[in-house]
Amino acid sequence: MSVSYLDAINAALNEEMRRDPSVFIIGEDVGVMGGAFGVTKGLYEEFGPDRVIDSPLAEGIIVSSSIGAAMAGMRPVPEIQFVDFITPAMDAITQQAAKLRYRSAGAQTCPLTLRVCYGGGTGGGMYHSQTNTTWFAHEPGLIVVAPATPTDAKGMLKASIRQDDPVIYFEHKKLYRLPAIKEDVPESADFLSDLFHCAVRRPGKDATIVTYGFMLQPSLQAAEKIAEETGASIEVIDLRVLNPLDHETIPNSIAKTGRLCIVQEDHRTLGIGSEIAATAAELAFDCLDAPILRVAAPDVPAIPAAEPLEQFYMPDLPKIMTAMRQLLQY
Amino acid sequence: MSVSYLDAINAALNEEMRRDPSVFIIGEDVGVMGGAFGVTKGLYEEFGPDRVIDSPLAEGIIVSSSIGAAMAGMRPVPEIQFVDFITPAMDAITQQAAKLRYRSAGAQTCPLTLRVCYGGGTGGGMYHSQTNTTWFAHEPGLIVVAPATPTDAKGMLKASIRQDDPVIYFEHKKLYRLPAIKEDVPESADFLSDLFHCAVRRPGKDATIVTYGFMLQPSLQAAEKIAEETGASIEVIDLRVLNPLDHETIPNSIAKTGRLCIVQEDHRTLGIGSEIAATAAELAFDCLDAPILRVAAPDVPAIPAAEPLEQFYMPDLPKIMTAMRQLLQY
Amino acid sequence: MATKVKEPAAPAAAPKSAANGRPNSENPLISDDKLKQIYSTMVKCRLLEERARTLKKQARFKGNYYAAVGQEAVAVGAGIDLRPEDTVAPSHRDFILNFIKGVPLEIMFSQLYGRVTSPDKGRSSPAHCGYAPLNIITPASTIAAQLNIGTGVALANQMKKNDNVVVALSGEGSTSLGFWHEALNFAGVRNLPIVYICQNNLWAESVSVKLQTRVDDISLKATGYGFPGITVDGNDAVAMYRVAQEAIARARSGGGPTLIEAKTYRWYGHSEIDPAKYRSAEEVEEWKAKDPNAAMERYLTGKKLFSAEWKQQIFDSFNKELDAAVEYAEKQPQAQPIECLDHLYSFDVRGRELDRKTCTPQY
Amino acid sequence: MATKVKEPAAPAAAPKSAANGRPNSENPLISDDKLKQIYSTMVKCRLLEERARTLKKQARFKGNYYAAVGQEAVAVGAGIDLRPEDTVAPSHRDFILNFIKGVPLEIMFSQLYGRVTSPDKGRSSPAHCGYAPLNIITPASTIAAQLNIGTGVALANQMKKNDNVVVALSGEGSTSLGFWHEALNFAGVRNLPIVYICQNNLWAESVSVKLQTRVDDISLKATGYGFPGITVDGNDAVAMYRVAQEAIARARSGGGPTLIEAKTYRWYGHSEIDPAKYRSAEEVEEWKAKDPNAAMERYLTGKKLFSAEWKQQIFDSFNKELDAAVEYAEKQPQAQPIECLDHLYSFDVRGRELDRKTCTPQY
Ligand SMILES: Cc1ncc(C[n+]2csc(CCOP(=O)(O)OP(=O)(O)O)c2C)c(N)n1
Ligand SMILES: Cc1ncc(C[n+]2csc(CCOP(=O)(O)OP(=O)(O)O)c2C)c(N)n1
Ligand SMILES: [Mg+2]
Ligand SMILES: [Mg+2]
Repeated sequence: MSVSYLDAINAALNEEMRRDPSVFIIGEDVGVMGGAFGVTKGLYEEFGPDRVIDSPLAEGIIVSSSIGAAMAGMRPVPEIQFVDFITPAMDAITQQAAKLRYRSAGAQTCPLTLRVCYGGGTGGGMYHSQTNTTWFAHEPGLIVVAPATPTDAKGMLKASIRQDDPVIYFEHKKLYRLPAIKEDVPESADFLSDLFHCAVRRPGKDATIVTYGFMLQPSLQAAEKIAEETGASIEVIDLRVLNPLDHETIPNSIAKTGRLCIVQEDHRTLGIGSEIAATAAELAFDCLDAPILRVAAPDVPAIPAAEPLEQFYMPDLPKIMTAMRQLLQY
Repeated sequence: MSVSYLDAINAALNEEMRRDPSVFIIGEDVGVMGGAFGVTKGLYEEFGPDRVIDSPLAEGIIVSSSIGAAMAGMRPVPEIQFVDFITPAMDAITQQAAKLRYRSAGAQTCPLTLRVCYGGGTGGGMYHSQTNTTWFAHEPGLIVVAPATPTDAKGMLKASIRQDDPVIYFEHKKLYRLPAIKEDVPESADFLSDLFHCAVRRPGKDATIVTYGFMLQPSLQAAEKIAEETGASIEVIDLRVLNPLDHETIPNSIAKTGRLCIVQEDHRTLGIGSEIAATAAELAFDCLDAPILRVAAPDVPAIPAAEPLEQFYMPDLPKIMTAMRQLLQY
Repeated sequence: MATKVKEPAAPAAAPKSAANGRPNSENPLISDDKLKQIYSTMVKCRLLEERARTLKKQARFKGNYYAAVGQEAVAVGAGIDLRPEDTVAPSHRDFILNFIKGVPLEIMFSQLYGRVTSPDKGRSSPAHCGYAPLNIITPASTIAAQLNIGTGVALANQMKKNDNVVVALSGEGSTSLGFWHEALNFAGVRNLPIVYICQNNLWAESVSVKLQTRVDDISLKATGYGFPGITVDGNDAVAMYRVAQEAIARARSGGGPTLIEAKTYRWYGHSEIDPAKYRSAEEVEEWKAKDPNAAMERYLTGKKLFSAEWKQQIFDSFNKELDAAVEYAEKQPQAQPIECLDHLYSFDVRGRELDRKTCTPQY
Repeated sequence: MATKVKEPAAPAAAPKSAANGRPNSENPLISDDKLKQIYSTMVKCRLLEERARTLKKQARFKGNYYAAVGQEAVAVGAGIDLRPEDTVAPSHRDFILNFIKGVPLEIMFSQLYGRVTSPDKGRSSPAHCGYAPLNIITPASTIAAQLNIGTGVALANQMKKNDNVVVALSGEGSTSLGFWHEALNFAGVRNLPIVYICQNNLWAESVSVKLQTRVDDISLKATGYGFPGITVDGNDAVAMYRVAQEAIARARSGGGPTLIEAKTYRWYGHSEIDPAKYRSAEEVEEWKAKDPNAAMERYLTGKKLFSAEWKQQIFDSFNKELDAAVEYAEKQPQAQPIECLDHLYSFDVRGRELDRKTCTPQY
């Protein structure tokens, strides 16, 4: 049965809550309404108001109370409705969750999974479209994942909930109901996905694209189109995990292809692409035959609402095509 | 007269407050006590409690009230006592200050200068040693500077206060009273330093070190030592500005030297070095003769307090020497 | 009495809303003209928002819209007498404050349509309208953030020793955020010239106020900040006007901040895409019966200040103004794509973004 | 009466501290043994901290230390009857809570010395001591953050339907932070089993409480959260004990949270490097005259529960314990440098950090 990204997340939550009574959900509008996007639909009805908590409007306490609950043996799955509103939880995430195990030398831990809705291209404007993965990819102690497919959405969420570390789980709002990515998803209650490696989504030998989240879609399309146009074969790698980064798959791919382009929805400066490029320039330097390119949003504060401005901002298929032609011709 | 980094900051504040009545200071302990490190000493006495405001213990309102005041025509110079405690101001800095001009299409602006004390190596432990420059270097709309010398400390602070954009001014606590860097500092009330370019602190032709803040010290020592040991000449570039980055000086240097090493106090992943390496791998690829190396702290959540652990953590002269030898031998 | 100033030392239970939605406060100091102005402004606000909603439903503009229909008395009572130099810090639901403060309708509809003639040239969301010439802060979406910026404006006004005030609006949901607390605490400590207006409409998106805070009256929270907290029937325009003006006058004369809780209700969903299934039809009906505009109409009728012709006249002329504003906005162009790169800093960055320079080796 | 429960509806002015520092509350329900235990624990806390201060002055350990000397009654009154399963969320100034809750002195001094035998193996600052086996949260330095984590522990306890409580401590400076507000508001909404103890020692580093908040009594702030706020003379151990136990019992039995404001004073600087020039010598003397330990001594004397020999005995035996603990700690090694890489995740990262693998091209 073909399952959407959103339904995959919902199923993962449901299965884990059935399996383990210590799993609970907390966030704004997650209960009665079933979430701003309907991701938690039905869970309030099944598990009740004590396990699906409609919280006060305060991202700080959503995350910090989850940390305390996790420390005390629960497995909270807090939600941030839009990553644009994650700043009130910045201390909780970076100074508490990320550092608790370290500062207590392993004696105190917080196995929580923070679900965060992110991503642009929906006309949502400056405060409903942000990416903001860098803040957390930069924080050792956090595991940061960003699934791009329904199967990963399910398997990685279930694995995250079972993982004994704080996980930030980024889900892209444009993927929620995207028909193109619907797929069969393993139904086993113990289906888990790997939380530590990239996935090669399309093998190739002439150049490597590294991307994640929604951008996997135009990247795969670009690879297809390039193949048709020029016969060149592009390897497309889905990052999947933003922290800690998989430092083997990508250099290995470059060892084969010699060319690297990173496609990210975030703006250029200090997006995840910076780290991937830096690592490649260190660990795969001898393999590189061309400059490392990045297709990224321009360095502006956030995505403007008006369509022409948003289009200028968003990385997309034409922009990836331009970069890939340049990369292959080098 | 030889002036310390701390005295240079103090003089800049004093001069700008005398010059412009709209300049005021706000922060924890900045008034009666003259700051946790004495940086604002004497200003409360000279300018009184309305221009040197001892705020409540709330970094959020320290910055957000400054934004409002700046919007209304003032030139606030708020202070964050330790960058480790900047998280409560994360929304104010990244979602308000950085985006106000953009979201109002230039109609509303906030010329504020946020002074932030940062840096490790003093035994301060996990919460008094952080760097955290990445969060802000990643935010378009902010200017982020990090002076490494008394002259820059003064000239860049004065220029920041006069700049019509929000500036985050990172001052390193280990530089405050460091005798080795004391120097003559221009006394003119209108001495300002450039806010947009790197400075070549030591010219060279065999390799380039890019660094900033306290790390300029061991980097210069390493260059000296390498010259003595091998005769190789190392160009040392002081970044000075972390956002928006100077994308000319560094590639130009690499065009000459062919080798790049970045030295940063921050941990490796997504520290500013990632962006510098990524930019070099894009814009100066043909010039590179060796992998780009980074001397950085390991990816752990923060600097542990105990000496052996702190030493393992901190980048220092021996670690830079190891990297430079490797780079030159490549 | 629908209102009662609560001094910190003795907060009391909130006054109940008037029965049958009739305004239950009288104030002989309010002139007949002012009463009529209040009413006509409320009517216009509703016409304006219903128009915006219709256009939204017709997909004539993109993005989202958060109607304050049902809450007009609060916005009008608080905003109607503000001076241009006074600052308004609006939330997502306070689009009409722009109109009340005097922003031309052409500009407001340009905002909805994201045209170059909008104050932000199409950057923010449709409902997030600010206007620098009249000191209306362009809101972020971040709940409560406008209160903190507004508090900073009040600090500047105090430093400059002028008598401008700030009116900062938000919903009851905002009171749970740390930002809210830091703003009010700071305003208390420094006795700032600011009025915080909490529009308690019982719901924050789908979340009941019962899950937002344990207290029945948000105004009680002022107790912890050392300045007056007042609960007022937010559907009673006269009461709202009186309480707001008292607080504004106090702020203007150096008397410090006030927290006003206006109990009210939004008739429609959180935004135009929200069917609001989380609340009962009875609740909605109950509150619609307390329609602030109808109540004000009855009040004016009782005072012989109302006629059906006058009302019709307001409708007709304002609808024409709306027609013209919509027509104007629809004719304006959107920004050029490249303008995405503008207004980032005080200096231009187009060159930097468009022209990335590659270095060649020097041997 | 030194204490008074303030129900949200009717907060009153705080009771004044007892004249001449004599404890002024009586409670026949407290046994003689308990009274003596309270006193002896207070004495030991002071000996412990004075020893820590001496060692710090002698530079026998690094980092900073924040003594709570002068505030012992608060910590002891709140902590002395806690069960191991109860959680303590301490601030930077609550090192002695570890002792009160039963952490061995060897471990506490290992913490000061940053040795491998410390609970955190030398990672945190000397004063930031936590201990998982006794449910003491290892504090960050971030002011108030422990309250929020503690609130989450209380949530978990409520979910698990056990009767464990959380005691979360902080200073009056913490009340200005948004974190503080979000924690208390949430605890109110969910009626969590937690007691917030605000140690109002008049100063937050150099900042007077007058600049921290406009209210005289921090306990008033509970009004906004819908649960009791109490101001107690924090230098009156008996009053403190009674009020804390009442709040703990209420929390344990499902009665929800309490905010206790304990008015007290720190005798020394903010930390050992702070000469505290921002406050007057008179103020310090005035408060030293209200020494909680001396007051308790007089109280016991009045009840014929005190003798100089007994006191000497406490001193002698505890000083020996301290000697042994210091000696123990000084003998322990520090962590190996490489251990910097440990306890980052539930999995090992040494290999990853130490062995960065370079790729070779494949042609
Ligand atoms: C910090 C933050 N968190 C979440 C949101 C998403 N959000 C937008 S409006 C809203 C509810 C606001 O409720 P309230 O403050 O009562 O205002 P109302 O909409 O009722 O006028 C939420 C949760 C946001 N904008 N900002
Ligand atoms: C969020 C944050 N801001 C600033 C600091 C620096 N700081 C440490 S203790 C302190 C004062 C605390 O005062 P109070 O809460 O009254 O506790 P006390 O020290 O009096 O016990 C400050 C400002 C910090 N640790 N955390
Ligand atoms: Mg509301
Ligand atoms: Mg204090």
